[in-house]
Amino acid sequence: MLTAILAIILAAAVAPTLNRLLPALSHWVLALVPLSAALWFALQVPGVVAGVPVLETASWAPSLGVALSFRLDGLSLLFALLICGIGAFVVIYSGGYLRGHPREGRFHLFILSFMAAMLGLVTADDLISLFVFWELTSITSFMLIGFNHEDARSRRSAIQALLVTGGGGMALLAGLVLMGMASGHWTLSAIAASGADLRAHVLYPAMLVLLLLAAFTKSAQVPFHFWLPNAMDAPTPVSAYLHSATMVKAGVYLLARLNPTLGGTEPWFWALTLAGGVTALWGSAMALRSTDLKKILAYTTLMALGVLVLLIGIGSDGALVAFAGFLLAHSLYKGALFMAAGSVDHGSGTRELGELGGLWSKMPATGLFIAIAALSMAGLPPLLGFVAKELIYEDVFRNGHMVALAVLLLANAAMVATAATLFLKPFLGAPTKAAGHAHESGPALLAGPAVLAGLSLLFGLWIALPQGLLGATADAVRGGAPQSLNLHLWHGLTPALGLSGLTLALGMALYFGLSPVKNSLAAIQRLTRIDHDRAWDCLLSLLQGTANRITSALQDGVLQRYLAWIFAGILLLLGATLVMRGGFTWPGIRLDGDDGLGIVLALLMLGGTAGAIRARSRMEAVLSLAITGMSVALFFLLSGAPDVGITQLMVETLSTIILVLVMAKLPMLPPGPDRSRPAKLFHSVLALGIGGVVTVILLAVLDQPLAMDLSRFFGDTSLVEAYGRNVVNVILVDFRGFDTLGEITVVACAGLGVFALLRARMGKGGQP
Amino acid sequence: MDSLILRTGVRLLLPLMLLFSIFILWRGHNEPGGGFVGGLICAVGFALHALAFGVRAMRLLLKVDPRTVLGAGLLVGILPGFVGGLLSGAPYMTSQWLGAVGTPLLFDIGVYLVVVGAILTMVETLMEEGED
Amino acid sequence: MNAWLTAAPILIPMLTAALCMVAWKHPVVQRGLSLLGSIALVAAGGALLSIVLNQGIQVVQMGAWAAPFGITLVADPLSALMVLIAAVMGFCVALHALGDIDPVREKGGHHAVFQILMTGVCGAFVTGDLFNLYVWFEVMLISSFVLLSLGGLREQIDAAIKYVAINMVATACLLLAVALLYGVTGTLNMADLSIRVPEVPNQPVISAIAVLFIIAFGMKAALFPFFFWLPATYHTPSVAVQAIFAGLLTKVGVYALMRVFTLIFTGDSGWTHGILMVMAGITMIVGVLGSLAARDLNRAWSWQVVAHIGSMVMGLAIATPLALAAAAFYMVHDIIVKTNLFLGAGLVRRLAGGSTDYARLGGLFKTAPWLCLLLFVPLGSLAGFPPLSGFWGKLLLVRAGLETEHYVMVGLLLVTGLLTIWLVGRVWAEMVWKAPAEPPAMAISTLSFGRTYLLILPLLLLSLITVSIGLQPERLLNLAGQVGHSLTDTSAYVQAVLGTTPSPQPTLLGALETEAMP
Amino acid sequence: MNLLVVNLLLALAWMAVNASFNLMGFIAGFILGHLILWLARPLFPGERYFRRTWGGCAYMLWLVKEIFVSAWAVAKSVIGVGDAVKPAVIAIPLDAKTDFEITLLACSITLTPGTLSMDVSPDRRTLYIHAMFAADPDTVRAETKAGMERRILEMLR
Amino acid sequence: MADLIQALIGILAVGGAVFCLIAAIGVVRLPDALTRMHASSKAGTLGCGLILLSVALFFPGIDVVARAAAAILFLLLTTPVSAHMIGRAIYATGAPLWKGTGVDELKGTQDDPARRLGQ
Amino acid sequence: MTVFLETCLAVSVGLVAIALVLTAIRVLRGPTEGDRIVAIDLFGVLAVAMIAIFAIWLGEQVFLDAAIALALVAFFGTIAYARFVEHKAALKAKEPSDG
Amino acid sequence: MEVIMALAVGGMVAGAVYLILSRQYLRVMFGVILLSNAVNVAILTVGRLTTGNPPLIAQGTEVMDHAAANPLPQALVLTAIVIGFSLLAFALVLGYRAYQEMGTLDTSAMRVAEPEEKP
Ligand code: NA
Ligand code: NA
Repeated sequence: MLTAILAIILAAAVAPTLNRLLPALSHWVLALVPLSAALWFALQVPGVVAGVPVLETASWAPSLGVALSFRLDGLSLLFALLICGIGAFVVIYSGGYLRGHPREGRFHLFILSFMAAMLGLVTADDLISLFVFWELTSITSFMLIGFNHEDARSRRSAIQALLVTGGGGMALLAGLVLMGMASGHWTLSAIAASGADLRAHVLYPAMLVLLLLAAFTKSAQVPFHFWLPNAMDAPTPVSAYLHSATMVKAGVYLLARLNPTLGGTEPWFWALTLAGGVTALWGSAMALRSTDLKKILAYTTLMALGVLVLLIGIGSDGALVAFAGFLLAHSLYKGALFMAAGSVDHGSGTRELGELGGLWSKMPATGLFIAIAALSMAGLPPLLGFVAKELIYEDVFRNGHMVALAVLLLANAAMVATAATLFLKPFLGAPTKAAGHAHESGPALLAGPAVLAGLSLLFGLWIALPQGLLGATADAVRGGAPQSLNLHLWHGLTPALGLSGLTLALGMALYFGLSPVKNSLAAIQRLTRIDHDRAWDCLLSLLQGTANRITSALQDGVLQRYLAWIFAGILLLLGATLVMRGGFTWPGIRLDGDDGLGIVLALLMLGGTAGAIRARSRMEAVLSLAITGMSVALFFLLSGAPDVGITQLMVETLSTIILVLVMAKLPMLPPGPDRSRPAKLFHSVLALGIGGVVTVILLAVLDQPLAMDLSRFFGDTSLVEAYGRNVVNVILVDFRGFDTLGEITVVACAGLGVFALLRARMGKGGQP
Repeated sequence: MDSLILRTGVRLLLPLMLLFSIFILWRGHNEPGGGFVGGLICAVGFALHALAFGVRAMRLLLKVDPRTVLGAGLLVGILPGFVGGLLSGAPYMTSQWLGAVGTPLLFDIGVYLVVVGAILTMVETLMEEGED
Repeated sequence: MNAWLTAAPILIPMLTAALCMVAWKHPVVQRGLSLLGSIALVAAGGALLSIVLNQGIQVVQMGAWAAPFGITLVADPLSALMVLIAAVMGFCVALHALGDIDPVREKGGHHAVFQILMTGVCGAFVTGDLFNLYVWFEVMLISSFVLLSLGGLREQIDAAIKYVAINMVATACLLLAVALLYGVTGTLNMADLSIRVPEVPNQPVISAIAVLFIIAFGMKAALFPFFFWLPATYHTPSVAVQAIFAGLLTKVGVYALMRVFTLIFTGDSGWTHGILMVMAGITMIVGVLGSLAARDLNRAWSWQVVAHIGSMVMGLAIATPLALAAAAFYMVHDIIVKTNLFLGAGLVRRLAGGSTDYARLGGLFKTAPWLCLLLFVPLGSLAGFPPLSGFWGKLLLVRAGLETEHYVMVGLLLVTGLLTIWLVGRVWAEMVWKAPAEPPAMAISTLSFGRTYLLILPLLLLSLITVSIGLQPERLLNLAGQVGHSLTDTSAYVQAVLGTTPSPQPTLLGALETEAMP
Repeated sequence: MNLLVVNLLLALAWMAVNASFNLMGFIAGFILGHLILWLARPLFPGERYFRRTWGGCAYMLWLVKEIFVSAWAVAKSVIGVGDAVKPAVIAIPLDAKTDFEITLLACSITLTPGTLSMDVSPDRRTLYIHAMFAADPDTVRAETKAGMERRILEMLR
Repeated sequence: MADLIQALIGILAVGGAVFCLIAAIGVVRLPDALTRMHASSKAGTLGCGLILLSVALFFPGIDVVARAAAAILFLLLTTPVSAHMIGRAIYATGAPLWKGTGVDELKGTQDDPARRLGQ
Repeated sequence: MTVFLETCLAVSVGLVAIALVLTAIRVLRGPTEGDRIVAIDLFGVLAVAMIAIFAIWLGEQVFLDAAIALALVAFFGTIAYARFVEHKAALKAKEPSDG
Repeated sequence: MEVIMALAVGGMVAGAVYLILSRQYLRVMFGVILLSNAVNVAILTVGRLTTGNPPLIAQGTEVMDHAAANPLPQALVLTAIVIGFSLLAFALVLGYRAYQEMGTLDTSAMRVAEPEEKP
């Protein structure tokens, strides 16, 4: 499987070059790769059907327990076949569709990459690998949806899809990791074995919510469905592939895959049936309302996804078989329909129902394939769609899910009507202007619809052919022992058949009474008016607005407020720590004779400080600071630190000189108060608070004993081992000379910096 | 700053200050002082000269570009640390003494030069800035 | 030899800087020196890391003064890893600078100051002494002041004003914190501190000092509410400077937090790590919102720097081996990606004729498709797309967070991730996809052949690293795991620093001098 | 000035022979040496060393006395018991010519009672002083010229 | 003898301190900047010089004496120079002199610093 | 050290300390810049005196170096202030003629 | 003495914070100067204070008097002073350049790097 994935990636990598070398043939050549992969997967069918999954493992990140492990069971195999099979035709199709497009090669790059990612996703057994491929499908689909990227709408849709599926991805990551941690296993197969434990786990609801979020976003379940119709801005092959056959089914795949692990509980049942049912209804209703061929198809896809989710939610044996059947049927007919619709677009220049009519004579092949696929969609015999629908009805009826049955009935009726719409008017209706210049498409565009429509027919007639695989799929979703399956196109007069008849009748009624129905639908929609696109825009602009507001409130470009934030933070953190942790001790005042001088010096320091604050002119401030500085120096000297004292005096003077040299070039301080009254108050609180906190900590520190062993060592060895009598200097140049090395680097850099500031100036406007 | 009195005063003071700065540097290992303070005094002396006589006069007196002094000082500060390693593989900055002269003193000279170079670079550029 | 290798990450750039200063009149010589020095630093960093991995923690006592007395340099897995990654960034950026830096800035001493910055960064990584750490922080700080303002453009000066003012406050906080810690323990050696701090009778005061360290390093690391200097400045200097700032500066703050809050302040972790956690959470959200509010590419990336600092600190705050490993892994990833993004933005600016307002850019797909491919790597990695490096970092953090039941933090992390995806998607759509609004003022091909490659090569190199970490994460994961373990079990560190007291080494000259001295 | 060197050498020699390397030894050696040289002054015709040294010493002593006096005067006026403070800015025409002369004069004026040098005119002909007790500016002017300037010029020329 | 010297040291120190204090009082009490400068330059120098002298007497050894002498010398040299600079600066600012000031022979002449600076 | 000397030193320290405080008050109160500069100049001289007394009081001759250093650089500080004031005066003097 | 200095440090820090919160860049710098002075005093203070007795090894002895002042904080303060000075010098010149470029030293009017958003 890894080989298949890598081969497709390789094909993707060479696609642009190949396209440049063989512009007319490249898509045929490239299609060989997924085709061979499909062949390989087809060869695995007997084994898998016999109940022996194919396993592969490659080491990846063993320290995290992550491996590239793959497991091919019925579910994976069905998906893999669809991906590679439909994929091959999509590649061929897109070669025709994009003929002469300057970025055709790049398109193949993306779509093949997507194919590889999708293939990885459905075959991965390792949780993290699954996630990796999941995300890769999101990214590649972003590229594909935005393929027509000069178009602003395409870009918007791409970002929308990226965000929705990306959000699902985040949930998936959290959910998978939770699941892995809760079960202690990091492969799906191993986790499935401990499903019962997981379902009883305290975090089960969290996992469920997260994973459902992932699946619902990916599979466009209500209320995350809105991105899918917008994604139709992508070129038709993308719609055909991603948005019908594969990517959107990734969510369905995930649900099916997790069914044995998380399924079978009340929340699971309700979440899935509810979301699935609503989505199915919604999709049907919207499909009826739409007039753009691709939009119609997109909404029917929603309906199908809803049905699939609903079936998983019901989860009975029959429902799962129906799930497998409907999955296959839908993929085939929807793929065919999308490609054929593209062909119509390509041939006639429009996809609007109102502009189409009488194409049968111009595009007979396209018409034929659409007809077959539409019949399958409508669920009419002898097509696969019929079989699938019968299976659904049969099981749902038998289990007595009457609400679900009603939903399905309505949805299927809508499908019938839609199917009729798709074929009858464009092909058999009165010819329109667009039909005038319409022409039949070439083999590249028709190969896909032909094969897929053909398969719909073939499988319908010969249901025994896919039966084994469908059974294996259902087994995989159920997670139990294999059950034998015996499907027939004709299975007698059953309630299901009756329901089918009802569906057909309802559907026809819908089709022929179309406009009243449409109107009533529109009315309903007006009542429950949720313009999802508008809502989406609102959500984004709300987010953007929040971001803007918070950012401009915090980062408002005013240094004073930055500093106020910072000091407030300091005060808050230190103050809270002192209050919450305690620890303040008062060392006790032990005044002795020298302290009088200490007090005077302290007063001088504070006087200088006060002077600097009070100062009206800069000179006043500088001179006040000089008092503080000299008092500090005197304090150093008094405390037996002559080196420090001298240095302080020197530095004090030098700072003064530089200050004066600089100040001579600056304007006077502006007259008037420096800040407003409230600011003054606030700043005073901050200042006094921080000063107080520092004092408190300092006092507490001073009350602790201090180990003097370092200093004693310096004192003892300074002369004997380092040959210096000035211990401070020996520390500076020897014991801790490395500090001084850094220090002179700072000094040197400052010198250089001043030079650069004054001499290295680029001209205005950014260029030297 | 055309003050005759100041100029005469500085002419008398500068040699004294330079002498004092070397003195401070030299005995720093045994008494208060050292490369940093010494360098500061030296720089202050030259800066004073610049203040009284102008930057160009100071530059003539100094003869080398302060930036060269800066780089050289840093180099002089870094290199003595290697001596121990070259001789015996001892770690960086392991001191080596030959009589009263040791690598820490060389290092201190580096400090002195860096300080002089840096401050004079600053003073020179700042004062020239004013003259434009 | 190993002793010298441990000191080499400091000495090599420092010597390079000194030589550049001596040769300040000759830009060509400086360029050569800068390149040579950068290559040597990479070599030294690689050698150091491999020695640390093979032979354990490396310790050297500067000046041969035994541990708590002299200054100790320590290379443990985290330090060595950070040194190597910093060296690689230094090399890439130096290379870029050769193609990008203008003569004025070169004359102003760009190469020398850049090397000084590298000195400070590497010094902070390898030092085992708290005050020495302060010194290297200052070296970093002054050089960043100079680099930030070098060129003297108006917005640079404006930015520098804010940067300088805030960072000088930060510096004072750090110094005060170091002083207070000395005041209760009497030592500065970090290993020694890890032994003495728990013995201090008044533990609450240790908590207060620890919080002061959070504040001080938090300002360097740009944590909320101390990050303001970063978005105010990072978009203003030359591209090379932006890139190295974004890559390394804040990470040194994170490194320091990681070092101090695993080695020294572990006694009151409920309080201190709780504070870190809250700050990390807010930082992530505020950072990512800021990046969404920014219209300018560089400013958006600056905010992203802030946002991801939050992620790393979250790992630190959780403080399990896995979480610390996650933080280390994330840091490596983030350094590479942020450097790359800023270099890329610089290239884009060149192509777009001086603008980095991404809403006004466009058409990069048309003008420079290969560049788009190159840019996709850091962008994707930033968004955490698998299988790029950012994904693994995120995965590690999520796992670490969920394991320790920090659900809110994981939620914030994921929301941040999602919003980052939005940003990346938006940037991609606007910058790459959209049709160009006006013809690009300057195509990259107008540069000389050699210069073009100097600009592209670092981008390519960094992208390759990102991709290879993504595809083959095991090596780095393993290393990060070692980091995580070494940070949670610090006994090996302490043992390496204090355990063996090397006797003073007899030296040739030392034998001669004993009689000569008084 | 080479006699100063000789004198210093003599002082050193004295210290060496007495092995008394301290202040007293130096002072004694210097004075002795000076006496010897003074006795031998016919050997050095035209040498102004002695006049300068003696003059310098005398001047120093005088200056110290003046400093005391001036400090005392200030003290009195600070406490409010001295002469009434009557400041004035006074121009003094200069006979001193060289930089050193002018500077020495200016410094001396500052250190002595009641006067303070403020500025020298650019043409170096006038010294402006601030006097504290200058009820009569002309007196101050005359006293300064006759007292201070004369002494300095005598000593230096 | 030793006691006598110690007494002398003490007296010199106290005397110096007294002059220091007088200088400070003068700076506080005298009417304007120029008159205050009289106090600071004269009493201050004397006070400081006396104290330095006492230091020279207190410590044995020529180096201390030399350094004390150097300090006194510096003081004697720098005080007038800085006084001159300050005086000129004060005058240059054009700040009005104390109202009790008598004649001003500098004001308005060619040599008036305030005027020279304006050119 | 005799009691007399100790007393003298204590008294001296006290007197100089008072002097420092008084001078500082003048620095802070001004009112003109000239007053402040005069006062800060004296403050420097007083600091030299204080350091010299420290030298005797604490028995450390090394303080003398601090005194010398201060005497030298305090002078420089004063010169710088004076220069600054003159510079500002010059700017002020130029203004009217410009306008 | 230590308590006194702790209080003085607190006061200086408070003053520094207040100044740093000013809109005028130079006041901010004054605050920074104060702050670094305060921290330097704090460093020396936490090393515990003695009166006098500098950490010098007297002639004739081999080791430092254990009652001498703690030398380590002194070395630290020295380094800190020098570093602080370097940063300050740069910052001051930067202020000059800012005035040159932007014509103001009011930091709230410096909006070049972060221009005001148009509403
Ligand atoms: Na020293
Ligand atoms: Na050593």
